[in-house]
Order: sequence, then structure tokens, then C-alpha cells
Amino acid sequence: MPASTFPQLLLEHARARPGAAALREKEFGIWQTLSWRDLEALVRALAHGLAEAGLQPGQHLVVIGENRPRLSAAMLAAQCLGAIPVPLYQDASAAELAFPLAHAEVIFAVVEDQEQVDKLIEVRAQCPQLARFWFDDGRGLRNYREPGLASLDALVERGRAHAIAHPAFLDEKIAALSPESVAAMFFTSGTTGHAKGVVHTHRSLIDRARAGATFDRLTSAEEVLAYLPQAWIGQNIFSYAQWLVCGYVVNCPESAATVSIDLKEIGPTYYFAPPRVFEGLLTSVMIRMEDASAPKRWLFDRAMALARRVGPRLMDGLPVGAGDRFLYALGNALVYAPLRNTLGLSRVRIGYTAGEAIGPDLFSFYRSIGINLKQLYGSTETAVFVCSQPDHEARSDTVGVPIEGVELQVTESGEILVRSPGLLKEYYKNEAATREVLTADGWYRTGDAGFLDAAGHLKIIDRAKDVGRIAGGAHDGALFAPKYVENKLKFFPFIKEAVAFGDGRDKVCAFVNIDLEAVGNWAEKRNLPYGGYAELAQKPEVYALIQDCVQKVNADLAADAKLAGSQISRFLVLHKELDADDGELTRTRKVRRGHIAERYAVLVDALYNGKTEQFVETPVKFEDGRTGKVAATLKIMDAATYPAVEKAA
Amino acid sequence: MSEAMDAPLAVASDAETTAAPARRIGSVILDVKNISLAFGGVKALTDISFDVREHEIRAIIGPNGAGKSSMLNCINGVYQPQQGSIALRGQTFRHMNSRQVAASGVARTFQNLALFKGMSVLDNIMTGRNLKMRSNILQQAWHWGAAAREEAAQRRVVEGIIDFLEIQAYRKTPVGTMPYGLQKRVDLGRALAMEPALLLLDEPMAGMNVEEKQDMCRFILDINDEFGTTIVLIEHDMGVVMDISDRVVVLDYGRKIGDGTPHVVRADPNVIAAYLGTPH
Amino acid sequence: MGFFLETLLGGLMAGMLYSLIALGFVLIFKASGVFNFAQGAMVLFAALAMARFAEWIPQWTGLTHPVAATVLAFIAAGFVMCVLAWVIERLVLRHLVNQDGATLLMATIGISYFLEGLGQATFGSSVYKLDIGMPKEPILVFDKVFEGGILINMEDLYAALIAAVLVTGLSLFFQKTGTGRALRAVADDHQAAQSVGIGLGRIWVIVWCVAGIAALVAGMIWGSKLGVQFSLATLALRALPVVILGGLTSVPGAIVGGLVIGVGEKLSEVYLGPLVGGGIEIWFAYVLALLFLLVRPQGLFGEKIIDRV
Amino acid sequence: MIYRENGQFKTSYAADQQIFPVLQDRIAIAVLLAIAFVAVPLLASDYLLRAVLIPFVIMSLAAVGVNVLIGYCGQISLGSGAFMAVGAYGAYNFLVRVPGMPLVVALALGGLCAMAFGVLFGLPSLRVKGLYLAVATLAAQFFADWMFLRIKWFTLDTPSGSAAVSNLQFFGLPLESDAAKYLFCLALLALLALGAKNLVRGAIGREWMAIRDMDVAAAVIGIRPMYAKLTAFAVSSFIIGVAGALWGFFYLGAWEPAAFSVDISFRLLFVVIIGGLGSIMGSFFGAAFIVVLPIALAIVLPMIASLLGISISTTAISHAELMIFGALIVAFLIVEPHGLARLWSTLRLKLRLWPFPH
Repeated sequence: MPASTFPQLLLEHARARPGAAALREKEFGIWQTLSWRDLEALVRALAHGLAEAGLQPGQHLVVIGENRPRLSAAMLAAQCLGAIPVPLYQDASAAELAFPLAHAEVIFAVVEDQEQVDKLIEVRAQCPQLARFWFDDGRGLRNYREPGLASLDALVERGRAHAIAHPAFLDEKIAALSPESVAAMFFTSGTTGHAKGVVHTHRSLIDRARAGATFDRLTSAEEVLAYLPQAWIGQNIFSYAQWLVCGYVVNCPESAATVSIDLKEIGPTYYFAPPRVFEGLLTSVMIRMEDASAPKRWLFDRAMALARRVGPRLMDGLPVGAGDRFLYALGNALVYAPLRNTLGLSRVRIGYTAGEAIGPDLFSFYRSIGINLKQLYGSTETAVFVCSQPDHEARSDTVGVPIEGVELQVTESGEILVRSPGLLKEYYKNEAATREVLTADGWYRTGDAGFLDAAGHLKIIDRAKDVGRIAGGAHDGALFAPKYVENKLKFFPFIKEAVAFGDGRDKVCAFVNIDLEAVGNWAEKRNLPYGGYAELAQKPEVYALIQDCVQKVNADLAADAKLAGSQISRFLVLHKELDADDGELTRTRKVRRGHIAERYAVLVDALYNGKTEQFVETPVKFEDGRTGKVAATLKIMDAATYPAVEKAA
Repeated sequence: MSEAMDAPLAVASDAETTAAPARRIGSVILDVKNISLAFGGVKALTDISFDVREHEIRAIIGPNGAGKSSMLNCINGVYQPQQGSIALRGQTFRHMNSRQVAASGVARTFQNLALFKGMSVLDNIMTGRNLKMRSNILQQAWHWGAAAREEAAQRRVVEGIIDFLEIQAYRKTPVGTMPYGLQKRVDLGRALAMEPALLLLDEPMAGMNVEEKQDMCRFILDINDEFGTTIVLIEHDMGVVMDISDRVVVLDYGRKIGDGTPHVVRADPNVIAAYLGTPH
Repeated sequence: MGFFLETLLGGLMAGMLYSLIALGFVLIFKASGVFNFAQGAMVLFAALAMARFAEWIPQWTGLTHPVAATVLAFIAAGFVMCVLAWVIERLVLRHLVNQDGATLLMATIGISYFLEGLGQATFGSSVYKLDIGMPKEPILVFDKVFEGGILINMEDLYAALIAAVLVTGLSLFFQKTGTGRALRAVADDHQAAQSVGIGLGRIWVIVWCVAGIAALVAGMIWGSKLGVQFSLATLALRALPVVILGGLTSVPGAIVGGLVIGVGEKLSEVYLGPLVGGGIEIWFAYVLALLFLLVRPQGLFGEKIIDRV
Repeated sequence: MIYRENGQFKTSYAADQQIFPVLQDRIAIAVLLAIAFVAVPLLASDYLLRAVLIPFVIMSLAAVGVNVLIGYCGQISLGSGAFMAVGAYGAYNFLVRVPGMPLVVALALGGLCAMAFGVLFGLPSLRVKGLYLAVATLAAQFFADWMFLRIKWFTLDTPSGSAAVSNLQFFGLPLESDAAKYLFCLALLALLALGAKNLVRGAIGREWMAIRDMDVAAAVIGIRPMYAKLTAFAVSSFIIGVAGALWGFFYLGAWEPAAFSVDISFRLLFVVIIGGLGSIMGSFFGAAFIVVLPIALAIVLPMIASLLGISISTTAISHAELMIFGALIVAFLIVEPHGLARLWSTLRLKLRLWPFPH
């Protein structure tokens, strides 16, 4: 009978392949390796330490920080004791931490470094129950005299001592664990309102991890780079649940600044990133290629044109002419393979994008250069794996077929319901919310609108509640799918974020965030002087540039009768980047449309009552936590829309 | 993580048990008595005396051309003062060459970067470890055990410094191609690599923007704090120094015109005069 | 006694020529910080040009007067040297401004190879006779003072005189004239010189011309003594120790150094040579300079170098 | 372009600090060595071996030595010829005077002689820099010229100081055939070049470069200029000395002092400038260049001439050669002061970043 809890999985690996690498961390210039044996020892010590410190089964252990071996180990240690690890976002402000800490009655925490320690000390007032917390990296903490603060080293030491005193203790604890016991809790930043604690059992997480692993035939030979927050269930599944299920190697980057270098060095075989990462990557590719010599540009462009034509077909195993095959092979030798190498994606066998819909061109770019990029569908509540795309059936507009153990149904309102062994147990201390999403007969309401297409692939249009209708105007009653529109805009390298409005209005209008790097580079090429983000954003040339993008999108939308109504008639370019610290984005960088609409009400009104410019002043929060105001007068511009093209049916 | 564990520089990070050895000002470590220095006829320093206590941050300030750098050059043996004596940890010396000074635990950085342009960040900082290297030339030539082991061990220490100064991303870039602010860090790193008891900083913030200055201040404080290193730093603009230094010496035209804690010095009329008298 | 004086005199006379070459080095170094290794090649080049023009001009012009031919040849060769100076400044120096001395030194080694090649390619590579009408027969003086007297090689004497004249001329030019002062300004500080509007390029062309002329004269004299041939190039290498001894930046140094080396060579050859198998004048000067360096790195009259941090 | 570096991560400093950290480079080098040690001796004609490969190999070795001194330690030397001469005559004397002296030992001793000589004439470097030093090293050159010409003892009293060696053998194996000579020299080159590489990437190498780049700063961090410079002179002149011995024994066979004149010093200087100062690999490029160019010219120039319908003499060719050498030196100093090695490394970098320009 296979191990059914995470601690058991750990022990299994440590027994089966003690010497094999479990975790690698780039530290002091080389990849310091932790074998399964070392890991077990570390986890045992930590578990004993925590036990001695008084961590009880069912209690929560908060974990905050970048991906670090000892933080993962701490989560395992907590699970050994039947306690519940709760990873939180390391870039959350102290204030944002207060709620989860209080809500989950957190007494113990393990954090990465001084930055996190300072935050905890700051919120202690609001969360008096927070008794003890340990740090991984002691830089700058030498002279802290905070009660309850200690280093992980100290914890490990105490743990070792405790272990000697109570040799049998831990194994009993681990044996006592049931698959049904709670394994972890994840706070969904939630596009609106307070965060909710999603409670998962060992069974639910392991079941989904296994399902995903079998679906993609993952082995213990995979290499994974853990560079996204553990608090995001995506990262957690890939670099924790599946890590323990498959026993592959998880690698932790040296620092935020070196991720791209580390990515190249490791060359992961199993890679995953939200669309924004792929966007950023592609943007940088395009920018770097702009400086290339003419012949190289020519070669690159030709190769890319070819790739767009043949690449995806090859990926999908469709028939391709011998001539094209040869050319593609040539292109592969000259461009695609080197490109994959410089991106650090040479060895990617399975690549996933999740968390958000991805622009079609963006998606096919990666597939066309021979990276097996696929989409999957799922959420925190479903432990990620609901649908996933089989290797040869990746489409940008679908999210794949339901995988092993998943039942789907679509309500008449178009909302998708899911039933699988991976569903959340409940929202922590939130009966109401739980009842909202979990039906009596065990279905989970995803809140997404979509449908299964002819091929049996699930197609998501938007959040069910966001899908709206145009009221009045040329396209009265037409369907309005804001996310769909925004994604189309965001595919342009120049556009970082976009927010579209239009539900219950006579036309669609949009806010646009320019991408400083891309537009800045563009401006320098045309030697436009600019003082900063705000100034650059308001340059007429930039407006013209963005207008062009918007109209391209409109032309696209017009091509599909169902969505023609979503064409953007007016837009403005925001003077500041939408920022999670200002609550404009979620921690996973989804735009919080409602919040933005309130925050920038004046702008929205201006868009609709035909003004050509509008003054706006917004409070902002700076990195160091200070707050201030930024004010600017924003231009507003019209964009051409096109008549819907009726498809010849 | 075997290699990660045994780092001389790795910070002992158990805050519960460490009784903060750093930041406790100790006895006099450097004692400068009546130093006078002249180039040909030009008097650079006249009868300068001051002392530096263990673990303190001691600033030497003064308008440009006040003789600050000359003072530093005397302390670390680049110049030989004509008169006066310098006592390092009690032992007095008149004529010590740079190496002897270095060997007795004094390191320094330079005002206008004196990095080894042709070498990578790693190698530049590695040179700071040379005093600690023992393997002979033959062992090095064939990379025999001792040499190889030593190289790795020293590399580990240097990596600790690179990590400390947050320049991991530049490890193997040639210093010549780096931004000025980062080169300053490398210069600091090279000095740190000597694990000095006394660290001389020659205008560490010269030509930096506000942000870089803040970083540099943080590093200086951290060094003093984490490693308990005594620091003597030279600056010509008072602002930055006053916040981070324990005591300040003020030079003007090669003479000492003030000495004491920042707020005492700031109040000193002579100092104010000297500064108002010189354009910035 | 007489023999000693004779050797001494010979040394002094040879020394004057060294001083001449050395002056070429010093001028160029002072003005452009270039240690001109090509000086030797320039001597060879100039001598070759001179010799061949002296031979060709009568053929071209049909004029028979030997002196006129020689003078014309001298002028032609001088012109060639100036063109050379201009070309070198154009193609080499101005692309190496503000490079460190070592690089410039290597560049001049390149130049010297080029000149040796060019010179022999254009003017031929066999030994050429060059007669500038200097008396060959030696004269005996002081035979009244002590028996035996002193045998003076008139050719050497004339040579030394010519050299002396040129040397004094150059030193005066360097110390007194406006251009001379400009040269010194440039030498002391390039930036400053440029800021007061002294064109580096122009100055460099001038000094290289001057050096070229010095080389021409030296080449002419040596050529007429030994015949114009490749060895002239290496002969000039012998002047290097002079510069070291005298100090790279000092005109008087060059003169004194030249004389010292000249005398030293002769004396050592005569009195030391036999003991160690002779032929030591090739290296004696160098070793002399070398030992001297250890004592006084900046040479007899050179300025002291102080490292600033 | 050919590089695929994903997954080549280092888990130890040993792995990270190896000479060729990138797999593709290691493969390339392995192939190169295989060709040099196996294919070449089997395939190359005697002419090719004698006229091109053997001189190339020995020149490379000498250049490595010169590069240590000039390229890494920044001490200009024009005395390389002298060091070669001392090495050659030193080894020669040990070989012929000491009965049953093994060749390798003789070579090593020759190298040691050169080392002593080099250190002696390196002493001025403690007091003087750059130009002055360059001239000082010329003293070594002229002194050596004279010594081997005039002091008959060194040359066993042969007239005109000529020396000759015959039936050399390596532990019983005769080194008569060109292939054998080539292999022997190549082996020594590989060995010493590796040693030199290890030195320049190690502690002592860093000291040399520190002295070269910023001697005051070097002194302040506790590097002894004297030790650094003299070791550089020692290592350099040892290698050059061995190269000199090989040059005499295996390339010339019989030689006179003139064979190691100041001219060869200059040529070696060119080799390192063209090849690349401060690069071991550059030494090989430079050597290849200086060996191949004259041969190439000897072939090409007459062709061109005949095309132009004029006949061209060998002397003319040698003159052209001089001019071209000269021009190239200047050109390199102006355009690419770091020589062919830099060009190569830029190319390599481009290949690694391909298709990106930077």
C-alpha cells in the first residue's frame, strides 16, 4: 500500500534512495545538495524541535519566505506532528499578514530572514498569540532581543537533543497520521474581500499530485526550479506535493536577482509559470533581438515565421511536409534550440502555464520553438489538477480534458462544477463560504464560465460573475468578457496590464498599463526623452502606439461575432503601475477589476462621458510601507472599432 | 550542504545565545601620535594625533585636500611619515611597509577605485585571501591536493563575502564592466576578504547616488556589527558620516581642528568655519 | 698615457654620435611619451635614402658636382624623413593617444620592422658606399708634448663636430624657441597643452621630423664610415643605454650619457676586453646602464616618479 | 550556437573552477588533443612536421613563457631570446658533458639555468618599470649574445660558438624521425602549458595580475611585489629556456648564438601581442600565426607577382614579410590590443548567447 501522507512519502524516499538528491539550493556560488537521507534527518530534528517547543496536532505553523530547503523541511516537520503548515506570501505587508495570523490562531512561525522577522514583530500587537518564531538566515538579526525569536539552527539543536530523549516519539506520530487529516492550508487572496483559508487533507493533495504525475508520466528524474511563492498552490503542488510523490529534485535559486541565471544552469525538465512570466520572457527575447545585426534579425524572423507555420503542427504530431520538416530541423539547429538554451528551457519535457488564460500568440510562440508548453485548469480549492492538456492536444483557447478522477458539469448559467478527490475539505472557519462553493452532493462551484468543446476540451471564457452584457449602444445585449479582452491586449509586449469595463454600459472602455521596459526601449530607439513612468505613459507617441494595439485587438474581436461587442471604443494609459501593494492586483497579479473601478471612479466616468483628459489623484503604498499620493492628468483616446464579421456558416 | 556549514564568515545566527560581541566599544586599537608628513616642501600633515577604539566607527572628515587620504596612506604604510609614531594594538611602528601592515590585520579601500581591472569580481576578492594562502608554486602548477583544497576553501570564504555584499549576480563578470556603485562594493569585498581587525575606508560614498549611499552605509554598519570590525572612514561631506560614526576627527589643511562625537563636532565653531570656508 | 688619451678622445667622439641618437629618443619621449624603438630603423632608413639619392640624383639630373649632389641627396632624404614622420603620426600615434608606455613601445617596434622592410625594399638591401667628402687620413697631434703623440682620426673628429653642432642646435631649439617651449608644455601635461591650444598632432609631427633629421645625420656619418648596411639599425640600439643613463626626459642627460657611454665602451673594450675575450662593448654599455638603474631608477637627470594612490 | 548549457550546474567548487567548465568546450579540447597526438603524427608529411608543426609547437611553448611575464605580470621583456639561448646552451652542456645524462633531465636543467639567468636580469624590475625595464632586459639579450660567442667554454671551444646534438633519445626510444620529435615537443608543451594555466588561474596568478593591474593596491592587500615579479620571471624564463633547448635540439639540430638573437625576442613579443596578452590560448594562436605567415607569404606573394607579370625575389619576400609583421603589430595594438585570443573569446561568447547579440 503506497504511502498516503507526506511524512510517509519522505520516509519512503529516504529508505528507497537515501543518497539521491532531494533538494538543491544555489548558495555560495554552487548548488548545495541535500539528499533524501539528509532531508529526513533535518526534518526529524525540526519536528522534534517544534514538538518540544509545544506545537500540537491541528495547530498551524506559518511559513514565510522565498523557497528555501529548510522552509520546506519545516513544513514537512509540522506535518509529521499532525500540525498544519500555512505558507504565506513573502511579499505581503505586515498589515496583510495580520489577518491570516489572527484568523488561523497562529502560535508558531518559521520565516526566512530579517525582513520577515521585522514584519512579524510589527504585527505581534494584533496577534498576541504568536508565541515563537524562527528564522533561517540570521543576517542582521544578531542583536535582536525579541522574546520567542530564535534561529532554525537553535531549533535543530534542541530537536536533536529532544530526539535522543524521545527516540520513538516521532515515528509514532507519523504512524498515527491519517490521510484524512489536514495537510496544509492555503490562503486564497481572492479577487474580492478577505482571504479565505483553503483546507486540504493529505489525501486530496497527494491524490491530485499523483493524478497529475501519471497524466504526464513524471519520474524521479525530473528537475524543477522552485522560484514562485510556496503560498501559491501551483508552486506548492509542483515543488512540494508532486516532489514528494515523484521524488524528483527541487532546486532553489540563489536570489531573486539570479533566477534567470539559475534557470539556465539547472535547465528544468518540468517547468511551470503563470502567463506573465512567459510574457516577460518573450518581451525580453524581442527586445534583445532588436539589437541584433541585420542578417541575424533576418535569419531569426524567417525562422520564426517558419516556426509559427509548422512548429505547432509538429508539436501536435500533425502531418508536415518533408520540405518543411527539413527547414524546421535547420531552424532548430540555427535558432530554436539555441534560443531554448539561452532561455534555460532546453530540457523542458513538460511545461505548464496556469493561473490565468494565456494569449494565443504567446502560447503558440513557445510551442512553435519546440517547448512542450501546455495549459492546465484548476484552483486552490481543487488542488490544481482538474483539466490538463495531453501532449499533442495543446490549444491556447482551451484548458484540456478532465483528468483521472475528475467529473465536470456545466450549469445552464454556464458555470463549471467540479467533483474530484482533490476538492478542499472546507474554508477554514468559514461555514458560509464553504456552503457557497460546495454543494450537498459534493460538487464544487468553480465560478468560471465555460463549456466543453466538441473534442471534449474545456474552454473557459471568463469568471462567471464577470461575464457581462453590453446595455444599449450599437451592440446592445452583446456578450462582454472582460478578461478575454484584457488578455488580448496584454499579449502586446508594450502592454503590461489592462482593465476593461463595459458590463451594463453602452460600450467597452479600458485602462492600460504600459510595460516600462518595452516601451522605454521603444522610446529610446526613437530618442524620445522621458523623466519617468508617469511621463512616458502620457507621451502622445506612446498613446499612438497603444491605440494601434487596441485597434488590432478590436479587429480580432470583430472577427468573432459572439465577441464583436467587446471591442474597445475608448482607452487611457494609467500614470502608475497597478500594484498588489495598493490592492489593485492580487498577490498572483490578477487585476481586481471591482476595486480598480472604485479607486479610479473619476477615470471610468471620464471615459464614458467623453472627456478627452482627466485629473486623478491616488494614494499609493511604497515598498518601505510608507504611503503617499500620486496625481496626474491623463489623456483619453478613442479607438476605431469594426463591424462584426459574420462567419460564413 | 556540507560546504555551506563551515564558513569562517558565516554569521553565528543564534540570537538567543550570542551575547552580542560586536558594538561594544573596546580598548584603543590604533593610536596615532604627532604624525607629520611632507612631500618635498609641501606639508601634507602637521602633528596629527588621534586614537581609534576597538569595534568603533571612526570618521576622519575634512574639506578636499585636508590631508585625509595622506593620513590613511600613513596608517597603512604607503607613505612613511617624517615624524610621529603609529601604534597598532600597542605595538608602535615608524616604518612598516604595506605588507607588514596588511599582515597585522589592517585592510583598506580606495577613493578612486583601485580594482584589478583585468580580473573578475571573484578573482579580485580572492586576491584579498592571498595572505591566507600557503600552498607553494609547484603544488599550484599541478593543482595538487593541498593547492586545490586551499583554493576551494578560500573560494568558500569569498563566496560568503559575495553573498554578504549581494553581488551574486556578478560573480564572474570582469570588474571593469560593472557600474561604479558595484565596483565600490567589490573594492570593499576585497578588503573584507582579509578579515581585517581594522578597516580603512577612503571616501566609500564618493560619487554615489542617494540609494547607493544608503546601501553602503548599511554595509558599513553590518560589517561593524556582524564581524565586530573596527572601521576608520574618510568622507569629505559631513552628512552621511555623522549618522553612522561613533567619533569624528576633523582635518583642515593638514591640521586637526576637531575631534569628538558627531554632535560635539557639528557644534564646533572651527569645524563650521572650515566647512563654510570651503565650497562643495 | 698618449694611448689612454687617444682612446678617451675616440670614446668622446663616438659618444657625440650616441648623444645625437639619444637626443632623438629624448625629444620624442618628452613630447609624446613614446619610447621610440624605431630610432634605429630610422637611422638605417635615412642612411639608405641618403646613399641612394646621392647615387641617383646625378643620374636623373645629370649634374656632376659631387657636393651639390650630396646636398641635394641630403635634402631629399630629409624630406623623406619628414613625410615619414607625418605618416607615422597619422596612421599610428593619433590612434594610440593616452595608451600606456608599454603599448606605445611595442608599436614602435612594429614601426621599426616596417621601416627596415620598406627601406630595404625601396632602396635595396646590399651595402652602399656613402662619400660625404670627409677626410680619411688621420693626423698626429701633441707629438711635441709627449713622444708618440695622439693619433686623431679626422673623420671621427668631423663627425663628432657635426654631431656636436646639431646637438647644441637641437638643445637650443628645445630650450629657447616657442615651438621648443610648446614641446615642453606638451611633454609636461597633454591635457593642459591641448587646452592652451597646442595641437598635439602638429607637435608630434615636428618632433618626429627632428628625430628623423637626427637619424639622418647619424646615419650619414656612420654610413660614410662603415658603409650603409643593415647593421646600422642595430648600431642605434647601442644608444639605448645612453638614454637610460641620462634619463628619458633630459636633454643634457642625453648628451652627458652619450659621452659617458662612448668613453666607457672604448675604455672597457681596450682595458677590459682582452681579459674576457673582447667584443664586450656590445653589452658593456647596457650592463653599465643596468647597474646604474638599480641605484637611480630615473637616470642621471630624469625626474623622480611618485606613485599616488 | 553549438552550446547547450542547460543542466550543466556545478555542485562543487572543484567542478566550478575547472579549466573548461562547459561540457562542449571539454569535448572540443578532447577532440583537438586526439587529433594533435594521434591523427597528425600518422598523417602529416615530414615537410609539414619539420617546417610548420615542430616550430609551431616550440614557439607556442616559448610564447606561453613570455605571456606569463608580459601578459600576466605586465613586465615587458625583450630578453626572451637570451633566455632561450641560456636554456639551449645549458641543456646542451649538461647533455654532452655529463655522460649518460637523460634528455628530459638535461632539458629541465637547461630550463633551470634560464630561470637563474632570468631572475638575475629580473632584479631591475624591482626598481624600474615599463620602458626602463624593457631596455634593462635588452641587456640580458646582448650579454647572452656576447657570452656564447666569446666564452668558448660554453660551446666546447667550437669555432663561432656553434653547437650540435645528435641521436637524441627518450628513455631508449630514439627521437630521430620528425614524428617522434614532434610528439616529444608536443607532450612537453601540453605538460608545461597545463602547468602555466594552473598557475595563472591560481593564487600566484592572481598576484601577478594584481601587480600588473594596480601594483599599489596589490601591495596594500599584502602582495609582495618582489616575490610576485621574481616568480613571474622565474616561471617565465624556465619555460622559455626549455623552449630554447627544444628549438636548438629538435628544430635547428645545430645552431650558433645568432640563432637566439634579439630578433627572436622581438618575434616572441609579436607572438604574444598578436596572440593575446594575458591568455595562454592566445600564445598558441600567435605562434601559429607567426609560423604560418612567412610560409604563406612565400607561396602567395610570388603568385600575386606573377599575376602582375613581375618576378619577385626571395629577399623582396623577406622584406615584404618584415613590413607585414610590422604593420600587423601596429594594427593589432590599435584595433584589438588583446589580440586573437580576444577575438576568439568574443566569438565564443556570441555562440553561447546565440541568437541574442548580447
